[in-house]
Amino acid sequence: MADAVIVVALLLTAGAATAAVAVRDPARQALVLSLLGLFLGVVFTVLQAPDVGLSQLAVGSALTPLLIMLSVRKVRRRGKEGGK
Amino acid sequence: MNGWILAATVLLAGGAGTALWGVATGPLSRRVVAQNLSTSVVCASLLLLAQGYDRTAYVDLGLLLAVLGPVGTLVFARLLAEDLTDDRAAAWGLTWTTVGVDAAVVVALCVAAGPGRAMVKLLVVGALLIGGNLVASRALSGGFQGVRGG
Amino acid sequence: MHHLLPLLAAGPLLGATLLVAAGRRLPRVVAESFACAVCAATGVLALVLLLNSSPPLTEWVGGWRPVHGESVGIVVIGDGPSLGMAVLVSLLTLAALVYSWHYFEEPPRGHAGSYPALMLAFQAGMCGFAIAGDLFNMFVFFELMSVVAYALTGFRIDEAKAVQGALTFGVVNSLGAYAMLTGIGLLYARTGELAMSRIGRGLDAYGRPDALVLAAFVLVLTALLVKAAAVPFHLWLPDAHAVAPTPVCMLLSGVMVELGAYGVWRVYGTIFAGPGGIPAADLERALVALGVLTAVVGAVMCWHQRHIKRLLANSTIAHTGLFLAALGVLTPEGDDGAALYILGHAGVKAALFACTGILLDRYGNVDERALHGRGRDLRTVGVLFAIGGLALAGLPPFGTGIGKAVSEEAVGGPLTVLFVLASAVTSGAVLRVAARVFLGLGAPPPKGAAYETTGADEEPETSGRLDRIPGTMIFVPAVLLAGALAVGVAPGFPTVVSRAVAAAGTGRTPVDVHWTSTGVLLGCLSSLLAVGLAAVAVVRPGLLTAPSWALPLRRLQSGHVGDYVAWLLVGATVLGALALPGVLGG
Amino acid sequence: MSRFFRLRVLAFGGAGLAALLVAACFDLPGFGGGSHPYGDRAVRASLARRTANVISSVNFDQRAYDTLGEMSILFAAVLGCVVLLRQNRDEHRDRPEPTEVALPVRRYALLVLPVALVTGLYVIAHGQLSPGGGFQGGVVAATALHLLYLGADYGALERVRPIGVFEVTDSLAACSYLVLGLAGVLAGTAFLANTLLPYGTFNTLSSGGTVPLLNAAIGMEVASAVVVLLARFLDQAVEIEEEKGS
Amino acid sequence: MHVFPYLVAVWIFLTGCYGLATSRNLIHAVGCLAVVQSSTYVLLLAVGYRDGGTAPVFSDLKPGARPLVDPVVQALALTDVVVGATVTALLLALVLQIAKRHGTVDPDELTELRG
Repeated sequence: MADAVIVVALLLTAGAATAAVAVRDPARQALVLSLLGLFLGVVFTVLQAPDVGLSQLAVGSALTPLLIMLSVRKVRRRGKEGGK
Repeated sequence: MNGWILAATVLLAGGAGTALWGVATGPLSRRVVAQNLSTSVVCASLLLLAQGYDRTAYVDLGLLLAVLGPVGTLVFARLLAEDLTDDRAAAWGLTWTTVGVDAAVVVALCVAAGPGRAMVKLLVVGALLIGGNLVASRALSGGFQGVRGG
Repeated sequence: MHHLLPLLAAGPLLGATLLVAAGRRLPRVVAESFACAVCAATGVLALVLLLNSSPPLTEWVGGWRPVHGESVGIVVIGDGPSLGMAVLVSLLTLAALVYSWHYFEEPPRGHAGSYPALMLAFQAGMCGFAIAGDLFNMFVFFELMSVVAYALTGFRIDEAKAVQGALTFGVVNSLGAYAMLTGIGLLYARTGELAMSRIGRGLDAYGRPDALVLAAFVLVLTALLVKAAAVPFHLWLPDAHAVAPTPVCMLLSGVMVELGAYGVWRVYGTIFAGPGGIPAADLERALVALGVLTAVVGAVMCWHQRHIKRLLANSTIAHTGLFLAALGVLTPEGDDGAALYILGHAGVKAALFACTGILLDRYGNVDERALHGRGRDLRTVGVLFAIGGLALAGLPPFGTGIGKAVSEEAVGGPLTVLFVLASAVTSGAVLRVAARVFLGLGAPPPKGAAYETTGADEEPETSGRLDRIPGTMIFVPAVLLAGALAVGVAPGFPTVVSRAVAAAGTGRTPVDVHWTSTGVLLGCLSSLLAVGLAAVAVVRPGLLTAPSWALPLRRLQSGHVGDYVAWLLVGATVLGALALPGVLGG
Repeated sequence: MSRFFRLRVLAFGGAGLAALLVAACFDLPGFGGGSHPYGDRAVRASLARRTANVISSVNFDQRAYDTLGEMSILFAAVLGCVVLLRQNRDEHRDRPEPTEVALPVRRYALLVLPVALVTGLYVIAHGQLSPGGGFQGGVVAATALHLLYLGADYGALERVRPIGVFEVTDSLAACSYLVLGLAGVLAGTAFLANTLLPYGTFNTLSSGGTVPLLNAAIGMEVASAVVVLLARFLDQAVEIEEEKGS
Repeated sequence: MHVFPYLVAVWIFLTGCYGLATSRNLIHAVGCLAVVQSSTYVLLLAVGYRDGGTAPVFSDLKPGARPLVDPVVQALALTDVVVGATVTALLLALVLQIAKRHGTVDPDELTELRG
């Protein structure tokens, strides 16, 4: 029974990973990836690894989404200019 | 397994599961709202887990998420502002519900912690989380006007 | 002495950080001289350590020496092969730095130090990988050298092909690295250790190998074989090596790929060689099968290229196949042969790339057909290129020749034919290029073929096209070829190599390695065959033009990252299937 | 290769690998098992050196050489990004127009910025005691700075962020980690040996010998590296434009 | 429960590989690579978990009071997280340059290197 929270966290992570692959638009994928980062943070907490959880939250909640979204923005802006 | 962990499990299964569903499907406006919601839910569960494992050191995770989670939502609000102008992402009912849940969790934890440094930390986390959540919701519903170039 | 071992990685890194810190204000000359000095100093350190490496050095970083046989630290190994690779890495890095001395295109404004700093970091990554004795540490330095290599491959950002090749390289190699990490996780779960020798002992203590050992073996080897570009993990290599800046190509083809083969040797020997690991017969089957396949595919692909750098890249694949086959027979002679072959090949291949770089910078073109006859005035380069081509076939007394001869003796039988043919075909392709480009022989070939990469319209790497070839650019390939020659002719050198390899292994007795008459004959045979092939290709191009059966093979090289990932998974499956019988058969 | 053929190849490879990995999973020791020889040794070694956070002890003392590699990867990757995202010959810079940001968002950003910076520093400083350390704190501090971009506008961020200084800090911090390691060699022990400083009192900020110093070096390195990295991406996304018609 | 976490790691690994191979957008592909990597974190930490254990962090815990999970895998996973973030950044930088030079980020449309 003590493992229920671990199972839930792992299922959420697996679900988020699957969704991150299935969602094909990069901006939307970035949203799913930020969730994946959060859920990984939870998995690390329930597996008693707060240090790893902290770094995952630090990277996954803001840094990676920012990098991906900036790339998406650049690519899109190019696309628009090319289309004109 | 104690009550705190059980509460965290329920919160994760219900709240985070819903958030995952919301982020993975539907229109963009719904997805960003779900992303914002997930921060609150996960942060509250992290705080509950810290109490459940009886490790005050784990509260740092909640603190960090309360600081950075809304920042992440602001990233999306800002860089997707053009896509969000057409259908604004406003779900104030949902936002206030999660704020209520967060407040309840923080109050319960404060009661359990009793007065002291731990309680101050919890209150700071709670304030950051609730404030961040509200501001991020505001940002999603048209917080960035005329984002062009910048 | 052994305390100095970690400095092989730390020294270049220190140089790199200082270069970046001061790079904004440093004039280019100072930055490049400093990088050369640091690189050379590391090389000297590696050489000194190598001369003191019998018995092999071991160092526990941080002073965590084992207590009752157990340590919490990281072990670093300084034996013959590891330090030999470190010396080779340092020498080639130095050659690449000297080659790019002042010629390489303007560095980004305010970042004069960034290119030499990246080269130093590359050197640090490769040296750290070579001396790693701890599996996770090996992964870390594997990643370091990979990350630097991606950045260096894409260095010329205004080249469409360069950035594409760098990304494919990055994705496939990172995926391989994550497979390796998964394998490390499995091994740690079983044995609870990270030092390679202790993992090996842990597996032996557990007993018979099972699915977990097999999976860990497959995953770790996947990463190393991706690096070594064994078929079908090889697809990234031509794309990356053809587009990287020339000095970087010299390092990638000359030593980084070979480090993958070295890693296979190291990991198998220390982790999986015991009774709890993968039985020798299975490893032999897997490595020889993949090696043969790699050699054949590499040679065929090499013959069909017109982009000269791509041609050389494919010849690297063919030769890695030969190295893997030589290592795969698991005999002392095979190890010696592979070691010598790698040394000789490094010099020859780097020299060939250096010569191609001169063509690129002078004509803005590395296409065999477009350059037809245009290299007539570059006599010295042409001579060097042709010598390199012959050396690639294993012409005695080059180092490649003795390496090939010793390997042939070790593998014996039908595999000898493979060695002769693969080296002859790759060498023939290089000689064909030499004849067409530098001598203008044969009719200018017709235009237009559907499925290939041309080498026309490339940007030179210098700030403009070169009118005069700088002395350093000729000097470097000449020295590299001389080095490859020295490996073969220096009296007693092969025996020294054999001794160093033996001391690192399981304590077998070193064998005397020297030229044999069979080896010399086979080397001459390959060279003659290569000259013949080149002559036929030039005089009667119709006879040897792409037969239709080679087209499917070329279609696999699609430049599509998704294809490469799919083939990587297939490769892992095949590797697992090849090693399966020993695990099943209890 | 056609899409269909690729899927077939992928299915074959994926199925084989899946079978292998699943079989391996069933041979793994059961989840939650008790045998962790290296882990138990690491805990003892950490306590002997009075480092309260064992993970920090592993990272900055027992396996500090790995962390050196990790730091170099970060350093090299950032250097690579600087090189790859440089302004090319056919590109020019455009000043972005300032953005209108809703007042609550702007206030929030300016209010949380110092809080986040302090959080980052707190996480770095307590690295050898409680969960956290140079890497985590460094990322938080660097991300905090970008609240200026998110909450105010790009110009505000540019004013407080002299990229050159951060680049130099990045490399000097990496350099100091190496120098701390070399000090061990010079003192005659070993590279990255934690034997030079007293280990202090358990569970205080100055405990653990060189662990806090290495931790601080990593914190500086990561914070400045992330700032430089994001600056390059922001540059590309916001400022750098290609010449029209090129 | 004995193998469930490991199977989750395998699932994530293979899903990520599938996404990588079938991706039609290079930014998406880099995201899938991050997914593949997250499987290694899960595997490593699951290997180091001990029933009823807690984190070996003694700021609020007396040494010896409770069973501890394995700190070594946590240090490895920490290194891994850093490596993952930096590799993602570097690959994204390359994708940006591809977008500029090729005018597309669809791998199906990149046809310059072949044969």
